[in-house]
Amino acid sequence: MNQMQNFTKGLLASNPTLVLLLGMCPTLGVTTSAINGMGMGLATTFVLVASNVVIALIKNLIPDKVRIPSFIVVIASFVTIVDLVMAGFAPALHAQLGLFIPLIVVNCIVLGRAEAFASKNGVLSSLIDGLGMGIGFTLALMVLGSIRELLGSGAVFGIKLIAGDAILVFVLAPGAFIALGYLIALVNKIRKA
Amino acid sequence: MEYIIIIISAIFVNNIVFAQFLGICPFLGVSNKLSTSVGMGGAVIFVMTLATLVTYLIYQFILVPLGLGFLQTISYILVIAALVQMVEIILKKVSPALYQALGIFLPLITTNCAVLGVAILVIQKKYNLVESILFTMATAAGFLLALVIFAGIREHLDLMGVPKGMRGIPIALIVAGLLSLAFMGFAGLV
Amino acid sequence: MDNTLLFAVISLSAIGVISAIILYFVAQKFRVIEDPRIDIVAELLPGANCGGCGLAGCRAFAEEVVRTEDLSKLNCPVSSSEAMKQIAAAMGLEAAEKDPLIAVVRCNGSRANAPQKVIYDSAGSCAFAHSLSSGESGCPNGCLGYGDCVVSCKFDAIYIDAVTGLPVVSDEHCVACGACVTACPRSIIELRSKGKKDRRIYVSCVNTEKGGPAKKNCSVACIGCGKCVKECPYEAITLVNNLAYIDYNKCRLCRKCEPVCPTGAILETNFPPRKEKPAEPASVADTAEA
Amino acid sequence: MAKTESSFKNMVLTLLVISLVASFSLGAVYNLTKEPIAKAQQQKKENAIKQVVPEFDRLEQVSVVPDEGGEAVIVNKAFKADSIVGFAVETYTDKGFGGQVLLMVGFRPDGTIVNTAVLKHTETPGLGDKMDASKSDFPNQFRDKSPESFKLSVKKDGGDVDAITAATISSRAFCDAVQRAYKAVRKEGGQQ
Amino acid sequence: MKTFKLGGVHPEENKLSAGAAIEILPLPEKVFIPVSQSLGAPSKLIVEKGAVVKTGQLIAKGEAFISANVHSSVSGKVSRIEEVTDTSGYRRTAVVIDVEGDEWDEQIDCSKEVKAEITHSREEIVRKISEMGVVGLGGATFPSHVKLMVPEGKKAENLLINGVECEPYLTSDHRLMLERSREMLIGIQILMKGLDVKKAYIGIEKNKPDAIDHLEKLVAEYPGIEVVPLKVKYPQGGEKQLIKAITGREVPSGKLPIEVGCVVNNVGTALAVYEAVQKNKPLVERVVTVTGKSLEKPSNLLVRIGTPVSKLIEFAGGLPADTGKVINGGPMMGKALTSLEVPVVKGTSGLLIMPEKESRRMPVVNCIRCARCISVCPMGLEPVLLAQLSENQMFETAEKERILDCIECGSCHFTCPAGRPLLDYLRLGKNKVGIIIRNRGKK
Amino acid sequence: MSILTVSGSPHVHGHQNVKSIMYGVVVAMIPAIFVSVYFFGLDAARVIFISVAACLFFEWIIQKYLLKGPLTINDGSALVTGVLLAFNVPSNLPAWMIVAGALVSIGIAKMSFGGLGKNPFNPALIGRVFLLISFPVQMTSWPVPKALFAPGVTDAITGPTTLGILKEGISAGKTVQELMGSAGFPGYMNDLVGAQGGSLGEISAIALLLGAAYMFFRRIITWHIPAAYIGSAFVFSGILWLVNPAIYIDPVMHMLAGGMILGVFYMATDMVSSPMSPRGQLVFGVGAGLLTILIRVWGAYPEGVSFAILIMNAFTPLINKAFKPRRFGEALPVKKG
Ligand SMILES: Cc1cc2nc3c(=O)[nH]c(=O)nc-3n(C[C@H](O)[C@H](O)[C@H](O)COP(=O)(O)O)c2cc1C
Ligand SMILES: Cc1cc2nc3c(=O)[nH]c(=O)nc-3n(C[C@H](O)[C@H](O)[C@H](O)COP(=O)(O)O)c2cc1C
Ligand SMILES: Cc1cc2nc3c(=O)[nH]c(=O)nc-3n(C[C@H](O)[C@H](O)[C@H](O)COP(=O)(O)O)c2cc1C
Ligand SMILES: Cc1cc2nc3c(=O)[nH]c(=O)nc-3n(C[C@H](O)[C@H](O)[C@H](O)CO)c2cc1C
Ligand code: SF4
Ligand code: SF4
Ligand code: SF4
Ligand code: SF4
Ligand code: FES
Repeated sequence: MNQMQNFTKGLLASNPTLVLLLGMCPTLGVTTSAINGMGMGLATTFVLVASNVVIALIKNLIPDKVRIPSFIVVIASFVTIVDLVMAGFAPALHAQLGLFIPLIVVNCIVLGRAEAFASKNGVLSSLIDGLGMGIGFTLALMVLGSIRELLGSGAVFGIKLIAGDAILVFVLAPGAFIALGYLIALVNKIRKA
Repeated sequence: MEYIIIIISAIFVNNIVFAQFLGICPFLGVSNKLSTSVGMGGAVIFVMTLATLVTYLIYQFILVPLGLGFLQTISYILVIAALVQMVEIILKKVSPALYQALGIFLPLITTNCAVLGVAILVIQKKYNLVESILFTMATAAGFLLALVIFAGIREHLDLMGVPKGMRGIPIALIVAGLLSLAFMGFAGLV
Repeated sequence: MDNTLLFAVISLSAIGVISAIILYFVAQKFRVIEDPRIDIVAELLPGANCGGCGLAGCRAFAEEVVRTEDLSKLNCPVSSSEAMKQIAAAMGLEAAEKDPLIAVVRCNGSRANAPQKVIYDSAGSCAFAHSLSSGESGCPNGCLGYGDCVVSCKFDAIYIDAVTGLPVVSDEHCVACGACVTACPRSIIELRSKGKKDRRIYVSCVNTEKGGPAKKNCSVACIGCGKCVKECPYEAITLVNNLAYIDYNKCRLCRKCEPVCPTGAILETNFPPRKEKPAEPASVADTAEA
Repeated sequence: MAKTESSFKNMVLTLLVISLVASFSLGAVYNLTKEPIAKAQQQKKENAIKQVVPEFDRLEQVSVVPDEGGEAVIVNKAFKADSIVGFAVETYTDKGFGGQVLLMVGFRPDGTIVNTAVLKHTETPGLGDKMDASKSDFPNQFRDKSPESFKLSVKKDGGDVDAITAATISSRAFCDAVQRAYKAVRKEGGQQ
Repeated sequence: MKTFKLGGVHPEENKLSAGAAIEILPLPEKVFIPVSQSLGAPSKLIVEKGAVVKTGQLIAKGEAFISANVHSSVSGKVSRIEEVTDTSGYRRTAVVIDVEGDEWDEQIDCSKEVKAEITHSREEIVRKISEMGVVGLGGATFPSHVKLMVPEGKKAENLLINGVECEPYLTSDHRLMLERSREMLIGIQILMKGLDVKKAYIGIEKNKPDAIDHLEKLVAEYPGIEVVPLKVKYPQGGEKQLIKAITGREVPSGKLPIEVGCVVNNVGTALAVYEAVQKNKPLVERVVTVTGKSLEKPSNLLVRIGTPVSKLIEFAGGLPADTGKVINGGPMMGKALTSLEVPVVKGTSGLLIMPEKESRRMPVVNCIRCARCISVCPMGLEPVLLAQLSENQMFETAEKERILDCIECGSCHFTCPAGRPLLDYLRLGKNKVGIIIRNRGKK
Repeated sequence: MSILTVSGSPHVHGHQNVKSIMYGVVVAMIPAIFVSVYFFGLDAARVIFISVAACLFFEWIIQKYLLKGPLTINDGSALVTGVLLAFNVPSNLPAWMIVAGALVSIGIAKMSFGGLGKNPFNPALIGRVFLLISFPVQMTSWPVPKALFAPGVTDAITGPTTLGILKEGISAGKTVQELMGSAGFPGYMNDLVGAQGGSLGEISAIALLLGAAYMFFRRIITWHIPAAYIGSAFVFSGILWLVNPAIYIDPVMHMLAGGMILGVFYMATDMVSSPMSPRGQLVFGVGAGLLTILIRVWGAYPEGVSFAILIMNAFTPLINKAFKPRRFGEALPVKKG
């Protein structure tokens, strides 16, 4: 696989959220608005790329039996770094994303890529893989966030597009599930067609 | 009374799946069959309670005194991962029957953000130890409830036959959405 | 170095190391031996859990492989022989080279060849129609056309042709898992050798009635006249119960039998058009191909 | 490079090393970000205070335990040239729809409300979150009102406050927090 | 009024031929006698092509425990032994006899005289019934002698005679009870003796008041026999329902009536038993109702086994032009025929001719989960669930949900507002579950 | 002779079909439709028309272009959903919101699952709850009823529902007796006839009961769910009322006010989303009754019928598994209690 494919596969063909169905919790939890989705996506992307790179670097030093714990420690470190940095420099967003930042640790995408890709591939490939997957994740979150924000508060990225009453459900829990459900159905249809 | 409020709130009003968006992956993953969903729910109750207990102690007696709040995430996840693996190994040996029933779900639980999420939540909510354990068990019970209802509906849908394009995850998410819509009726109960 | 840093390093390392040590000893003490090769084999299998191998899913297949350490009696029809070789290699065994097979529908009782005699008005299931009566065409052995085979196929390899009302197997999609063979209540589908260049010759009929009754219901029925048996130079054709059968292991695709059949019950697929003689009155053979 | 073997020594060692490195770097990052985080928090609070009281040059904090019990309320007395120009009260209520709501309420020395700012809430987006000034005009009705003449409860309950439509609970909670702040200010010397 | 409690429906009765006295159908030129006509193991053919047979002569022998003898129903020459289409729609082996005269086997007492005195012992009764090829004429064609051999450790207490005839249209049992009542009552006494029971009940639905009156008058002369009028409700004739209605007992799931001390026989069977035991007459003829709204002359005919059904229809006025369906049996449980050249067999209780416009089922739409099928199921099953399980090939679950308890009464399909082919799928499922269980037995 | 048909038995069929059942429900709703038009004027007719038209349209378009299955638009089920959705909203709801509700009812709650019979939740209620949560303001401003063409009152006047007045008042510390005595409180008689604020179909208990009687007569519904629902709600609210009549509403008022009658007879009985065995139906009814009172008394919403039914819908598959009909030949169940 060349590096280009390696990068683009995460965008649609094996998009972590819409196709592999990983990391559903942040996907549903933070996408009340497009900007939140993007913030979460970027934070995750950073963790993905950084941990992919580090793991690709040290993969041979780690005995098999402690592979997973080691990976988790690496990932958790980066998550904590993101957490701290965000709290310091983007406090508003940090407050919005709340609990879901530390939960990046258990986001199946991150550990999944570490296991499935970084632990078997070189540094560059792992970096690109992480980037592709991260951007795919970010895109999915942004799309979902935009849909929910548009329907639920008539705006996208905070810019009011529709005047009048919005459909509140979409910023609440049921709307998240329903919007994601139809989004995935749509993506399935596109992929099969 | 306070305890009852915590329990009702955690099970119904702020149900972990329908309102808090935690543990969605296993919720979607192991809800195909009623029997597995009960097994998974049981495993989650057990692991979650144990994990909260241990992490709570670590937080209160190591991290807080030493001013190491920022190590919360990393130490929690380490402990949880080790704990789950330990439970798995021990179960396999000590009670193969129980392992058959619960064990296969244990690896799934490590990456279940509900466990970590709840461990962090009890700290955020400033619960004491008893409240924490109660909250955790109720939350996990809420998870079990959601899982069982959901599995019931999905088994039913499998028999009825859903349109092709909606089969699988999409319809599962729609059902989850409608369920959470219904559960909004519990709003304001506590 | 300030205190926070020191405490952080000490406590986290302590948590890490203590977990590792405890885990290690627990693992030692409570070790349950499970052959690691099971996981390896399971990973190489397709994971379709189709049951085509006769076992309860892919994991069961892997366990069976490891338990018996013998691949000759086990075959996953879905896996490519490539994958089977890999499994064999992982096990340190030789994989039996398998002849690629494909599902073949041995009935040509299309709406035109076997006209409708009664109206069937019940559940759309071959198995039920079979239990109720001999079917709309009256042939007690022929295809009923309600698609139990289609439903059984996990690989979307069969569909019912809208014109003929007969199932059609797609060469690319069929993995010869045999699910349709089991599903058909009339044992019409057979797994046959895929043949060189996908060329196959077979008797497309399973009717065991005598010539007269058979012909009454279907114009392309095998009437058991035995002409093909005599024609075949390789003794590949046998006649049992008024029905000819071509053994694909013996058949060398010489095409001699096809023209002699008086009813056109023998079908060929993927052969180039015949040169010498003009073709027999249009057989419906073409419809049997995807 | 050959893969490291899974021996006990190696396992413990690897984990030890990784934990060491991880905790060390985390500690370092923590030290680096400690200040910005604290500053950001401070900043947030100061911004809120600035929003709700007239310009000042010095703050003085007192914590006031409400008469009816419950947690203490922090009153920031704002001074300009050593004379009090206002009170910024960090107040709270537990009656919100989603639980606790934290407000900063500013008063002039005479007890009239200058402005309010929401510090933290978990009300429903689209409903209760309209208590935030950026989302609706609801909080603006409190400006320049004196709680003595302006009854701090929603109209449904016989007060003077126009509730947020379909979010009476949140509106009540808001009033409750403001009321608590006002009482604290009264205690600390604010008068009519 | 007695009846069974659980479920049940009430289809339009349409007993068009209730007033038509039993007529004797003239002998056909040819009869086709299928070799196997009863439940259980197939019988073994003992005549060859060319053989000359008399009426009542044995032509196929039931050798297994559950199987029955078959006798020639006419005299003449066996012209062929070949496969003919039978009521199943498939071709099965049958003896084709060219009719020549009507010469009965010498041992048969052909007189019209009613022989009331029962001289045979229990063993002889059972042997006679078995020899004469008597099978249940209520529909299941279960060899009757087997029912009399009560298994070790069980005791029959009641004999229930099934005169319910709950199927719409059919009237053959009704006419039998009116016209052959004395012979039937003696038959019942024989069965009572064979089973060693003191009590027999004849269950008759209220829609046959004349039969109830008639028999109630007569039973006084026959000690131990009692007529029980029953509320009209389908499928009261099902043996489990009948037992419940008359005795209040419930046959446990998967068990036979003898479990609750009951044996059920049809009125026609009782008559056949009378003829077999008292008159030495094998089962070579039976009463068949030929009916249908468009039929010119709905009739009850006494027919020789093996007569093609086309002859019966001819006698009843010929096949109407708009015929869309011909049913062997009643509209609830009968089998649609693919051809009119199939022979009448021991189990043929009626022929129902349906006009084209009534012959197609209503269109099938999605199940609306109305639970009507559940509420009418006399076995307390969930037909909708069982049908879905069967459709989805989940036979193990279907077995656990007791699919085998289904008596195939068709009430569920009858009542389903969505027109779901529930019973079709249930039959399929029962079939598959049966195979699974048998395979399990092998292992 | 024409060509013969073969089919499995039975060969005859009963008289009920899906269409007759669904149109039976429509007939049963006619009295309530008249009452709503009487009290809310042409607005009510407008809402019903838009809702029905939108439901039919969405069902048709989804069947035709997305599912590509047979068109069953005239089977009446979308019509029932349409009327019931209209019954569940105030008469002054903006048209586009009604259409959105219809889209959710038909598109999400029904057709996503494959159409009639496959939906686990009651479509009309999903539509209503969706609207209630999305547009709380519009969904809770109730036009004041006035007799048809009564002079002098403008359309714009809105007032609370019976339950709204009580809930609001009780939480403000007033007693039930004070509230019921206050001016503007509808009272038992008006609740019975329909002169109260509320969703347009729920106001008149009498009209609804009339329709329900018709459905019983036609055997469209059975007594199990309604009896268990009303029974449990009555008993539960009765116990609370006996404990403290000042803060708990009396059970009769609970029955007459709000959507109780509409929900019990027309929505909880929706066969698609309720349990199948009689025992299961009793459990369903009891559960819904308890939840309704629970939500009415302690929840955020003054009315709990919709949520209660939806929550019980969620449990329906489990109830179906747990409460099987009594099998023939199984030991008779030991009578409990
Ligand atoms: C999901 C959900 C979220 C809600 N959020 C709020 C909220 O944030 N604030 C609030 O006051 N009420 C909230 N409510 C409660 C109702 O809107 C309640 O009826 C209302 O607050 C009181 O009614 P009123 O304002 O129309 O008088 C919520 C209800 C639900 C179901
Ligand atoms: C395998 C088998 C064994 C049976 N054995 C007995 C038996 O021993 N005694 C008996 O009275 N009936 C026996 N029966 C007959 C049934 O009780 C019943 O009468 C028969 O199946 C016809 O019933 P139906 O017409 O209601 O279907 C047996 C039936 C079957 C299928
Ligand atoms: C649904 C159903 C309906 C039946 N109706 C009748 C009936 O009306 N009359 C009858 O004699 N047998 C009826 N039977 C057959 C009886 O169950 C039983 O087999 C028969 O009475 C036994 O007597 P036999 O062995 O003499 O035929 C019915 C069976 C079933 C399953
Ligand atoms: C007694 C009865 C009650 C019904 N109640 C409802 C209802 O509350 N909501 C609804 O959308 N459809 C209702 N329907 C119509 C129909 O069942 C509904 O559209 C299906 O749920 C769609 O699959 C009802 C039908 C009947 C026969
Ligand atoms: S066509 Fe038959 S053999 Fe081929 S894949 Fe499908 S089911 Fe298997
Ligand atoms: S091949 Fe067999 S299963 Fe397939 S349609 Fe024909 S009869 Fe049915
Ligand atoms: S056919 Fe079977 S399932 Fe249907 S009603 Fe009769 S006994 Fe019940
Ligand atoms: S009677 Fe028909 S529509 Fe009703 S539940 Fe049974 S199968 Fe479904
Ligand atoms: S992201 Fe929450 S469980 Fe997977």
